[in-house]
Amino acid sequence: MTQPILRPGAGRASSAPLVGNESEPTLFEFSSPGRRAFSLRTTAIPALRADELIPAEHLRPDALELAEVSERDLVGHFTRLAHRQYSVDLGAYPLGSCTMKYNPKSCDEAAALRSFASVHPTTPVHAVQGWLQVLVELEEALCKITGMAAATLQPAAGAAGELTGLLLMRAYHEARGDNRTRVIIPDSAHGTNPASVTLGGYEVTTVGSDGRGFVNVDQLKGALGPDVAGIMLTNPNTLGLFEEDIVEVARLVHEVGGLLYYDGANLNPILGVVRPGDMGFDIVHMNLHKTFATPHGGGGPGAGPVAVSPRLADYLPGPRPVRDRSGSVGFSLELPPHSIGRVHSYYGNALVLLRAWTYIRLNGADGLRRVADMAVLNANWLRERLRGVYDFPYDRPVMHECVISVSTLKRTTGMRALDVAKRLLEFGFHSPTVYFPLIVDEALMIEPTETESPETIAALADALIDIAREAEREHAQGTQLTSSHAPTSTPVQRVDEARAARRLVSTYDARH
Amino acid sequence: MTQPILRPGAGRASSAPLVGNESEPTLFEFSSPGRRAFSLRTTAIPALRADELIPAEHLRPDALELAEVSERDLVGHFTRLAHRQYSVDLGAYPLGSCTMKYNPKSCDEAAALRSFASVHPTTPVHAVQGWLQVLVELEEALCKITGMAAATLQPAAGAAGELTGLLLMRAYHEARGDNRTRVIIPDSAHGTNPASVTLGGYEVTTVGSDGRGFVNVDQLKGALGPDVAGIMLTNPNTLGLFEEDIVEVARLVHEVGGLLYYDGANLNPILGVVRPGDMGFDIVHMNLHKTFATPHGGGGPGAGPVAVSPRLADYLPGPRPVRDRSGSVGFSLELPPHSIGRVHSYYGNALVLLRAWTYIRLNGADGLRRVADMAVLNANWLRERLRGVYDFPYDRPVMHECVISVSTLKRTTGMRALDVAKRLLEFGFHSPTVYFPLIVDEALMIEPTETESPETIAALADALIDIAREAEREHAQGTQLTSSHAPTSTPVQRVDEARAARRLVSTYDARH
Amino acid sequence: MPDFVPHTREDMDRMLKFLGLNSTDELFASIPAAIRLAGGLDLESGLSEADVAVELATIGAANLATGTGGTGLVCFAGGGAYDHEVPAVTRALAGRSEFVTAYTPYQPEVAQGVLEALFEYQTFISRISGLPISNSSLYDGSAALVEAVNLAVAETGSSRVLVSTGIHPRWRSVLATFAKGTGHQIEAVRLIDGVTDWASVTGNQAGCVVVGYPNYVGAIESLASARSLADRLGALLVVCQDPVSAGLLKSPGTGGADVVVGEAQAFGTSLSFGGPYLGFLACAERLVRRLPGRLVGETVDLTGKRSYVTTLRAREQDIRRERASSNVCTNETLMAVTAAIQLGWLGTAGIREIAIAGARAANYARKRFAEIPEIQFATAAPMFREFTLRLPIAASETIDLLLEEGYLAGIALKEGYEGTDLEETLLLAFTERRTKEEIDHFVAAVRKVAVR
Amino acid sequence: MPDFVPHTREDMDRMLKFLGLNSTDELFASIPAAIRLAGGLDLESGLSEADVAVELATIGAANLATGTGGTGLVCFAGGGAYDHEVPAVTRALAGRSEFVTAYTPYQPEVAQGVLEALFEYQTFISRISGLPISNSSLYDGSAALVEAVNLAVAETGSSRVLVSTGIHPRWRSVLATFAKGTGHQIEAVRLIDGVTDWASVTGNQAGCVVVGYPNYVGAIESLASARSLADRLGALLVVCQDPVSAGLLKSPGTGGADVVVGEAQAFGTSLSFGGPYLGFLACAERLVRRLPGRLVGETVDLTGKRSYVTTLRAREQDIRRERASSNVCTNETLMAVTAAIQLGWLGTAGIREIAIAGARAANYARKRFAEIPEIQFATAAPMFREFTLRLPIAASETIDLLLEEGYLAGIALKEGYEGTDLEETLLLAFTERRTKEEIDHFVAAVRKVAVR
Ligand SMILES: Cc1ncc(COP(=O)(O)O)c(C=O)c1O
Ligand SMILES: Cc1ncc(COP(=O)(O)O)c(C=O)c1O
Repeated sequence: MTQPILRPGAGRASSAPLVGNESEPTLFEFSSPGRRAFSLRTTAIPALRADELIPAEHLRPDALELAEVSERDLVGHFTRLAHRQYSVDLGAYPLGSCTMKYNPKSCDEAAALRSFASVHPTTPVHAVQGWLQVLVELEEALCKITGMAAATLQPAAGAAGELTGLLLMRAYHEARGDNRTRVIIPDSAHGTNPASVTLGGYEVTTVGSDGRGFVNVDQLKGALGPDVAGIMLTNPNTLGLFEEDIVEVARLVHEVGGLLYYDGANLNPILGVVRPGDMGFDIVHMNLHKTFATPHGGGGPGAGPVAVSPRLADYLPGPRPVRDRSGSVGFSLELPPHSIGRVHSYYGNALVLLRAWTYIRLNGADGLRRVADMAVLNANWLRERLRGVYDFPYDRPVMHECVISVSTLKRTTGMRALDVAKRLLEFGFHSPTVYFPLIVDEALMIEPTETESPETIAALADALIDIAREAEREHAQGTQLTSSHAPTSTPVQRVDEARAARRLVSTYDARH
Repeated sequence: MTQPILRPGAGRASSAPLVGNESEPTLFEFSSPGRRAFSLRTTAIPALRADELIPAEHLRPDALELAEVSERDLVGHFTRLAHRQYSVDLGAYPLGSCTMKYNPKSCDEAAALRSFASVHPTTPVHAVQGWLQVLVELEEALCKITGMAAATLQPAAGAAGELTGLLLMRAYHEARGDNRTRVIIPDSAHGTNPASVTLGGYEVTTVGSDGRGFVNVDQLKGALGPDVAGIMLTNPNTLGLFEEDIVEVARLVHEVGGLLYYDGANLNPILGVVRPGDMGFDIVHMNLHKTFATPHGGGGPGAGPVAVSPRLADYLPGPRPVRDRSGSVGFSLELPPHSIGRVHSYYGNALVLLRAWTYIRLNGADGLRRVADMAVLNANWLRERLRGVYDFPYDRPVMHECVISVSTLKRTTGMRALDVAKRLLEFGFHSPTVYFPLIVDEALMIEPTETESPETIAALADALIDIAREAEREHAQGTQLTSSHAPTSTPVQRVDEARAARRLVSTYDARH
Repeated sequence: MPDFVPHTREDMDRMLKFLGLNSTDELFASIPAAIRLAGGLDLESGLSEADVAVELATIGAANLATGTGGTGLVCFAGGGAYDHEVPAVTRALAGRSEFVTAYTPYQPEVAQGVLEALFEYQTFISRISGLPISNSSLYDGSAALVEAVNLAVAETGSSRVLVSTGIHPRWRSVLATFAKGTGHQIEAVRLIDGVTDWASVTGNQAGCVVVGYPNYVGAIESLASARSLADRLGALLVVCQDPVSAGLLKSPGTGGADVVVGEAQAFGTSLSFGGPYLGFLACAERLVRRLPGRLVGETVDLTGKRSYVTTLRAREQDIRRERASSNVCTNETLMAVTAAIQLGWLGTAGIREIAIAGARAANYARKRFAEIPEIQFATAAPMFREFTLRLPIAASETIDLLLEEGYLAGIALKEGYEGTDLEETLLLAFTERRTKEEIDHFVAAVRKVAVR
Repeated sequence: MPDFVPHTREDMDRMLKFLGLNSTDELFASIPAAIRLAGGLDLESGLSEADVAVELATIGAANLATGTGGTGLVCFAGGGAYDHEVPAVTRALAGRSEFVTAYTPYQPEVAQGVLEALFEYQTFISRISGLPISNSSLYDGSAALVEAVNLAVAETGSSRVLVSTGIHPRWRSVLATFAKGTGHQIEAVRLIDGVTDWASVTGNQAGCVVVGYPNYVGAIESLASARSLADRLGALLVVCQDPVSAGLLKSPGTGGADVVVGEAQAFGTSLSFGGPYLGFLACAERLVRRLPGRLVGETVDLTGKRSYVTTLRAREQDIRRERASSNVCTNETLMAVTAAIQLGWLGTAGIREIAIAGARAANYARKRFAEIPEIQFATAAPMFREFTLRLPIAASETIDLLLEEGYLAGIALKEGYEGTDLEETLLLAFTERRTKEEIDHFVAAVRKVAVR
């Protein structure tokens, strides 16, 4: 296309992404002194001057400059930004370990209900019985799903859940006068696990994976000892494989007095199929924002409830909503006898919890099981279509996601996992997760989720195959790989990450 | 960019416009037997078979096939369609005569209020007092704005308002035993005016414009006579010019017993400045969807209330909401004594009327006047920036819009109004209205509206200037004009309109 | 007061200066001073968004909205305005600002979103009506009826219009109003036991015959008899269809309709106090050049890519002016897009499901009412999802009394049925949103207030 | 039951066949039979969207939500959760599905929307805090405080943490909980007349000093004295800022803060029963490599076009694992985008306007309460928009009684103030949404219930 000849000043006007690929200026560049969008209630309160209200020494000497734009420019700006943003609602988003499923729109409406969304968190208990009912019922449902005895809904995301779980572990051991110092983590673990272990005051001991992709039981045995507080496992692990030795692992860890922590960030494949409690786990965190209908919001909010076995229930954070035993109200708050204390200012990310409650009500037992079935079916079907084109490092049937490798293609054509990911964007799909788990070379971690249709999965597989074939063809022809500089049709092309770090400009004010 | 190699079946998956320019398949192409999105209330009503409910001869033998898609695919499809659609929220939309202003988002919320949106139109009067209050207050405000005595809110759009107005004209004359047959319309009139005249049972007499762009008063005098029921005028007219002889025109028409009809589709420039009633008009329709905050919805809905002078009030459609005189309720319904009857099944496009009420409350007298001031300032400022580049057929200061011509450029470079319009899309602006009014050769009718900032107007002017310069440069170089085949960066390029008409395919079923 | 106009004082001054003006008043110099408004508009000052929201909440509290138990009136009123399910997904998609804030798709290159959605809408309506051509929307059911009659009269050259009394009485009113302009002769044809008495029609020509399917009082009329009358008179058959019925009933197209019109509010639009609603109009292929309103057609772009565009534009007012097939310009596009989304949500199974659920609810309620000897059915004709009751007290009184019990208890037949045996009977309508519990309580409440 | 999974029976069979399987159960063959769940989940069956909506409406009716006169409780509670104006435009833009349904911007080429919005958010927070670096969100105020303390301890090497009792008591609880893992020694520093008694601090080193600005009980603390204490102890100064106060008060950055944290729910997020909220954290340039959470930076793409990308990623858990500066991964991006929109809506004039409106309302209410001899102010320190009352009856009882009058009458100080003179005093907060009329009626209602 012929580039329109835009003058510098034209950036301030309405360049629309639909019809051009210009950068969208920041809000600050739209700013013009005196312009405004806001209006406030008429209060009839005497309009005293600032220095009549507050001692002058505390007052700022200058105005706090934000931006001065009209409501119209505000809307234009953020609408144009939205048009530069890929999202689940636009197409498939097979990021492994992220469970980018489609979330029912009715959950959005639930979270917008005034009778829930406009409640102040300090409202007395008898005036928030509806909220407490939702929280208690959600806790009960999560316990049934995980096979645990009780749960806290306070943690605001998975990582917060992990740290909460580790503090529960610590409280449990300390209550028995047992000072343990290490927590075992497999090398395939998600990065939050080791980071949380450190914050929980433990040392990380890493154990490797065996040839099947499972925790190496021999290494584990060697690592276990009386100083081990517990082990953190993801199951299915980040290779998408169910840890077949889990019962043995549980036995070994329990034998040395350790606890088993289940990283349940990706609960999709086990819903109604198997429960962490039945595998022998003592502590489970869940990412409601993955499995239970909270869209990711570009990176959050989430909710990371932690469910525990009976022996840990007394340590849960509190106060926590419970069915009232006195009978005067339906629900009340209770502090568990050995509570570790609060891990959130209030009840956790309440509106996210309400979404999860709604999603569970909508799906019910059968619907949740169907989620598991189809999430796993999709992952395996996708994987099987890619056989022979990409490498299958641990070649076993997978659960909700699969990890493939670009190793051979890299050797033969020079194309890297990153190139595949970038090129895929031009086929109308978001990229898979790349270079994770760390134990797979040139990894592409693909989680199709249950909400994508077979037609979509087939098209995704076709696109991945086309990318491989393209690289082979181009390599054979000795031409530069298209994927090596893809994408070129996106709002921006590959960005200079090194420059961003080298010359940090993280605010508009730092630009100049 | 290198086109991704998409297989035919891949259209069924999630090709996203952000990252490719593929066509979006229709919903029917996503359909797969047995897939579903819907769910309904649990009613516990006995599930009788169809033939137990309705005589078999009435039952359809086959299923009514619509489409069978998941909620996820439904969302993906319509979100991708939305990303192929320009809109005010994305950028400036200077379509002349269409008043594509930015509409406050709070009006959307007003129209979504359950206490208004979920009311059945046959609910008894004493249970809809809130609605009637809004309707009566809106009628009063519109009368104050237009300088008229009473109004009907029933017409669903401008054209419906016109026809209603003409039927009022007819009823008025008939009531005095006066059978008139002709209605006068200037040649610059909007197409709905003559079409409405025909439906009103009148013949159209067209009068020309004079050199200033105004109704040719001499021609008008010649056209007037005792068989003239009235005249329909737009003022400012479709050239954006205020008819300076309006008082004289009114006198002339009234002299022969005719009525003056005001096409108030574009009320923006006269808000608080001048009122049709004071100009001598008897009937005024307004397009609330242009002036008063209803976004156009891709072509509707609208609302076209008609306000009248005292002598026409008794003919208004009814029943109509009024302040109750009995005192038992605040508001009631009343049938004007000589009502022409209903022109809408219920109260008109009520939620559109509620938006208008809200917009008027938000702006108030001062705000509305500011709308007029800035709409007119923007139009004149834009026009002045284009002087010397485009032709100014009737070179006078304008009101809310200006009509410029590509005549000279067409002669010198071959570039037509249509080409300018299409090329402008690539600069991130919607096109102006083209080839209207009919009395201007190669017309571009530009209405910037008051909600666009000077920066945006300047960028729009710059783009129009760049397009002219580009054509001159390319013509001088003897190369093909870029504008002649623009746009090329849009989701589709110029479409084959002739083919659409020749081989009519207006449904998916006609495709095959 | 909020300010939706971006211009600062400096902007204004700079712009005025560029134009050689000293004040905004001078912008209006071309308006004769004598008629200019002195003193500004006689309206209150503007209020903030928050102030207006508070005010609207107060005013809205004076409306009784429909809802489910506890949250509003349980709705048994229909008559062209139905309390159907609208899922969150329809609201979310139809509310997207790209659809909401676009104009009529004049520039197809940047309007494929609305155009393709309308193409889908037209396909849905064509299948529902059983006719190959559908326009892309009209104001509402009454407007669609008026347009259909105009089309038929233009096609046949006869302005005699035979309208069944089973047509929505308000639509008949609207038709009568507009006939004052067009000069059509509208003749009402009476109902006997809820079904049109076509046998009472005399003469041997007419422009069109208009029948409801099912009709306003709930009866499923025989299209065959209307069709044979139309044939005899050389008229077109215009059918007013309840589009929801298409999930269960034969389509009017297969029943011989030339034109099918109706109200499609049922597909995703809220009750909205009567508007904006969605008029649909479908017709036979041969009538396409008389079609009122916009029509979207498929075509290709310069590169051969599938595209959509408004087509056969020469029918329309902006081109044909006084000889246009209709004066319609702004229509109800957003509601048509909404309907396309909602019909996509319902799908093949869903449209049948809501149709049969309404029929089952009506059937169930009818059985419950049949147990009350003081209450009679006004007609015995086969029904789809609506029926009329004759009660010991007037229908309008019944409705008033039942408001207090939490019900919108239907529609009292009056206007359009004056002097017939249907006057002051109660028309009830049922949708998939009515539960057994609601109906049981409602029947009990009706007995309580009406049988004394 | 709705079905969000698209697979039809045929899809399933076809896919299973391709995999050589006979049933979905076989997909789970790798799970030992002994631990598989027999009999399915012990949950009820799924319900339709409409059923759940009806149920939620019923459950929600058991909550007393805030609102304006008649529509809900008039809210005088604050304490980090404020009843600020949220305009329709913020809801409309923040609710766009492109923002709502995106993941963390891992692929910047298709994530410029979220990235640029976060860049704007970071700019706003930097200006509000008066420090050059802001991350792109943390869970909430308490989480931001915990991260700031961790940062300070890591930077100074000292784990002694001095926390003013003027910090939100629940944030102090959360800090105490997480200190069990990190081993920080948290020391509470008491208030005297609402202001931190830094003079009571002994010793000569610490990792950080934490002060509220204004603090939880409403007082505007002197940052200078906290700063000089920090200097004396070699500690970092962490300020918990009410970001709304920045419209009127000096920024903590100019007051010497090394790290500023706080709760930014006030900027466009509803009260939400406490979450999701928005924790912010800003710091001095030299501390950027210890910054927890994501940071967006500006850069260019291959063609030199301005672009945004998450940067200094080596700080984060997915790269540095057990040596990461924090474990945070999912944060509160959508709330940060919301705040960027809301701050754009407020603008330079609006942030000052809401700040001064809150201060005026508090000042006005204070004068009204001063007229009631039985009611005392718990502190005399200068305030911004919150103050505490000592009433003849306990604050918690007052609140209960006033619920029935339609007020959420503030927060009763208990947790975190046990045994102090502030225990059972009533903390009141004021925003731009409180009118004179509401305050007048509220003061009268407080007198009615508390002065007997
Ligand atoms: C396996 C695993 N564990 C833990 C997490 C951390 O969860 P969050 O991002 O909610 O903190 C994630 C998500 O990114 C994950 O995939
Ligand atoms: C001058 C003028 N008159 C009449 C109309 C017709 O109004 P509507 O489209 O609402 O029927 C329009 C709008 O298109 C117009 O611009």
